[in-house]
Amino acid sequence: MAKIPGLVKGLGVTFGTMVRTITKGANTVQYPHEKEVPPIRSRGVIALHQDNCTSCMLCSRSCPDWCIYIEAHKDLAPPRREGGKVRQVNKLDRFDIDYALCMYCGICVEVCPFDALFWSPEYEYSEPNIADLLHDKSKLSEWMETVPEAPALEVGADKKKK
Amino acid sequence: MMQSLFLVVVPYWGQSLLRVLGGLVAVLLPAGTIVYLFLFKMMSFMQSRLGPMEAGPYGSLQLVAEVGKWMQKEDIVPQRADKFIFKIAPVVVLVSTFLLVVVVPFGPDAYFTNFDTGVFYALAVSSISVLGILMAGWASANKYSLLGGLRAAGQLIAYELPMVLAVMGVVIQAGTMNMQQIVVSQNSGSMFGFSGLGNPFVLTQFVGFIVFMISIQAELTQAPFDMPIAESELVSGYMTEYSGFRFLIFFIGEFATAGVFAMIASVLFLGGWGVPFAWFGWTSTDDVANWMNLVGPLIIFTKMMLVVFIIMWVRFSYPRFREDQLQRFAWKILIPVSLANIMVTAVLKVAL
Amino acid sequence: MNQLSSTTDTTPPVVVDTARQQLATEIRATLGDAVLDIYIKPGDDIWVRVRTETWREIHQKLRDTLGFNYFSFLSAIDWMPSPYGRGEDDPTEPPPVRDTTIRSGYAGGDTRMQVFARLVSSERRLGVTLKADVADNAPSIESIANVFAGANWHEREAHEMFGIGFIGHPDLRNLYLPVDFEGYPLRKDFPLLARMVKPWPGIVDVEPLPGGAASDDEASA
Amino acid sequence: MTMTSDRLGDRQKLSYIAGQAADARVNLELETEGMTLNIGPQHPATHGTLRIIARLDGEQVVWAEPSCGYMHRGYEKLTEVRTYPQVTTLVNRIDWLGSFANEVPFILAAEKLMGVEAPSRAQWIRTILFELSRIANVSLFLGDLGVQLGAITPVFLAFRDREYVLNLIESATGGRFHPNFDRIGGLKDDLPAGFIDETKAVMKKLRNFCDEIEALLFGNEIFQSRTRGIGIIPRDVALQYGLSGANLRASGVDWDLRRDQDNAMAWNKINFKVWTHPDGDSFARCWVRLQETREATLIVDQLLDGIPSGPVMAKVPKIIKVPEGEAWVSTENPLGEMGYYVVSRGDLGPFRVKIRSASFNNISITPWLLRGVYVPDIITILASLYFILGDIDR
Repeated sequence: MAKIPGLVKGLGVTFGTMVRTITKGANTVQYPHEKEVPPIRSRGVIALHQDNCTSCMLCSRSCPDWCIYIEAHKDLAPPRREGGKVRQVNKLDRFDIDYALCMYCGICVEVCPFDALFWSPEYEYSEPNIADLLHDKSKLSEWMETVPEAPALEVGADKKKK
Repeated sequence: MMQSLFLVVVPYWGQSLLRVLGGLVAVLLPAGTIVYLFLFKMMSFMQSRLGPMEAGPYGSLQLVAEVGKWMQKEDIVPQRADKFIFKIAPVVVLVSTFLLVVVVPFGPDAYFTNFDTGVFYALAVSSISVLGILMAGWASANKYSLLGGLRAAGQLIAYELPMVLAVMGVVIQAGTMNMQQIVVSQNSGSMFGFSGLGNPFVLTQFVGFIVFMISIQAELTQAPFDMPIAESELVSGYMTEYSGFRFLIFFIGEFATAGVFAMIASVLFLGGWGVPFAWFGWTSTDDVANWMNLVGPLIIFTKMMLVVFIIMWVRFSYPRFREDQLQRFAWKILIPVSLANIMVTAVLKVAL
Repeated sequence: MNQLSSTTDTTPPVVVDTARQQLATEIRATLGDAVLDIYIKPGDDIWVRVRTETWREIHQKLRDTLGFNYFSFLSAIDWMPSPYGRGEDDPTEPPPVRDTTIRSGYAGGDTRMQVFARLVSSERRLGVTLKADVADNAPSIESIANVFAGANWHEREAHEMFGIGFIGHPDLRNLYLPVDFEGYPLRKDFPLLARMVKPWPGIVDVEPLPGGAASDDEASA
Repeated sequence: MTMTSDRLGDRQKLSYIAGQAADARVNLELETEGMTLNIGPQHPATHGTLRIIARLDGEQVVWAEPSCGYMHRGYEKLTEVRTYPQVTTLVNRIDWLGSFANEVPFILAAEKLMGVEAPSRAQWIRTILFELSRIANVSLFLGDLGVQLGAITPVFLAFRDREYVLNLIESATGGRFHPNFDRIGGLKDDLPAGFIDETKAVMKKLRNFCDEIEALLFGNEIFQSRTRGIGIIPRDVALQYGLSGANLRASGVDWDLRRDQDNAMAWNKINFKVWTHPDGDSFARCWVRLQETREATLIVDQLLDGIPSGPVMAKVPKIIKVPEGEAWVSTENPLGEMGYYVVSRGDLGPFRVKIRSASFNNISITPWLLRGVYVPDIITILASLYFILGDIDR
């Protein structure tokens, strides 16, 4: 059939989009009223599981932006089994992540040998004052409940040898 | 005609006051609805989004919010600008719109003035906005606005000629320059003996209609011809240095002119305020029923909305011409086509 | 300076890269004595180190005779290890001693800084990395901007980052850095201030048990 | 299609050159003294902060030169003080639109130095994510091309359909723009459940997005008159300046690193068409990129069908010390050929990384290209060369 001049076809596309938006609704989400749920693995904020942390400082050493500050002190802890030896363990005094510097690369979560750091897809923690972006360990522990279960893997993936 | 409108004698100064209020409503009301309906809503739907939804139900008060925003913004006058010319430039552009609306008939008796040379007057006045744009471009002492202003001057003058020639076809077919008579001749005429549809000039003068629409698109500096406000090159052309209330005047000016030009287009080509007289057995204006004075404005409003829909639809779909292509298109294509259209109409007019 | 060139080829040549061997012989034939050393990593790449004064001439020859018409990039390397390390040293302990021997890479090299460029032949889809030493005291080399027009910006960047002069370059202004920037940032002895200013949070500071090294028995609850 | 385009192209070129000559004569007779115009660094038409200093004579450019450095973050200095995992997070911020595609050449170079090869499933997933980031990058170009030439609608269509691709990348890697998913020896994790069917659906959406853009923009006579015959780059000048990617293929050079180079990726296991165009003008560059986007969706479909099963990470020690040596790896990134020349001294981080980014060479041709064009054509030519500022300034 005769080639429709490009100009007219262009009008057809915009008209078609308009009809589709009116009938089937727009692709945009009206943010404050409806919220889009981010995927499970989305790196929103880092959550800290305090009792796993032995303040080995691996995360703050491998952070490229130097934004994790840890202070701890040695302490004695009751033995695991009665009659066992009294253990000497590190107690966390301060565990801050400065989200103004953090670039969400995830090296700290990955490098932590004791599974103390987890990703949670939470993203609504912006602050009017930049200093409040320094989350201390109590705030980081609050994020723990928002950490989801790891998603099932695609078919053909190697089973995790956990 | 106005004095016996409400069965009370309205002194002369009252009439002109009514006319001023009528003019304001006739210009600002269409501008407001056009901005909301087309710029906010239709553009968003064409881009698969919903557009402003927060201010008022379905974003209806968005324009009020915008006007409020612009009002409270500080309107800056650049230090090296030519102060006086800079200040009155937007007013000149807006004035040309109000002058234009004066000549548009809204009903058998509802019109501001009834010039015998209405069309000639409209075309002459429409070129005042070029002066305003040039003044804005020159006075804001900014390279981008200078370039924008010069481009606007070149473009608007180049596209006035085809507009005038396109309208000549209509004037020849209607045999008069009086807008009221043009409306009457369109609605009372008949095509091939069938008078149910009247004789809208858009059918017989289709070429003239196309050329006129393209020239309007250029006069309003809309998308395929928005070289003067080329955002990707000249930031925003002659309007770059304007802010606050002055920018608001420019903004309203832009859309009010679109509305008024659409009204003129609907008068010249789509039969203005009238429906085909054959439906009611009228033959001329004086035996048209009185309620037509109220229904007329509504009809011309809907026809104007149809024409503005086409203008905006083209505006949101097309990329921009380059400066020399724009000029070449006007001089080499539009003007010869409209001249040919005039000749054909003249020959047919004499033959029939 | 020990060299890591082809003579000490540790990995046994399990696969013989015929295309690059043949290319190596062609280069030796066309460039003659300008070639100081050729190092081939089989199936990977070929490095050619040439004498500094023949730099522009060999580019001309490679482009015209051997058909290397695609200019990929040109830059420089400063082989001196950085005296500042990663800024992650514990201020309390004495500064660690760092090895400052200058060891050059493939196809050897005698000076601290080397200019290297990469040309690719668009027909044979084979690339070659060319290297040339640059004198330590007055680092400068001929510009190849008129052989490959693309090299213009690369040389300007190498000039402002390493301080290497390019003789015959049309306009050797700074590409990125402001006009009055002193120092050559990519040289290893240029400190990265961001790491100097802020103390490293990664230093382990776990205060010992209160009351010195408490023995097991006086376990406080 | 290309035949008719040539005849139109020639007439277009002749009229453009004649127009320029006429303007030059007019400017000469009027001896209008020139005007220096700064386009940028904050300017709607530049992807980031590129500033072009143009000396105008009337509407015609006498001399134009981009002045970059506003976005210079000093990547090569930063890589000297970082370990390999830290450099991978850094490196996907160079070309921030197709960000996974930046990590791949760097990781391949490190793997080549270590003599490690990722398992085949990891290679396939890497190629899938590589093509997804290409689609995300180039689909924005197709929309942005419209805005640069004045059409408002295409950019919204581009953002709408690109959102699906970004959600896919986020569901697999966790980050929309900065995935940081690539490790030496493989990937951080495997794909989440349901990824394959979701991607197939999104690819269908992307294909009709390409058709919409072709109808809305490329078929449009105004667009063709704005881009045909403008900014013509002959074949050997393109090679001399080291242009790469669609800019090179639009000048008639049939060269695609995915097909002509055997990297440790899955491109050689599927077949795809390499699109070229003889003209070498702005229209050709945009047209080649449009076809490549459509081709990328077909590639992803083939990859999804043939993905093998198995582990995603090879046997690699936790703390990686790359042995001494030098390696150069370059891949066909969305913007062109991006390569890393990694010199390693055998400790935790690289000794020197030379980042060869595509846009640096693509934009170094503009002083030659922009001589004598009209002002609006500067924007058209820059839009068709398609650069990302982070890529130029590094």
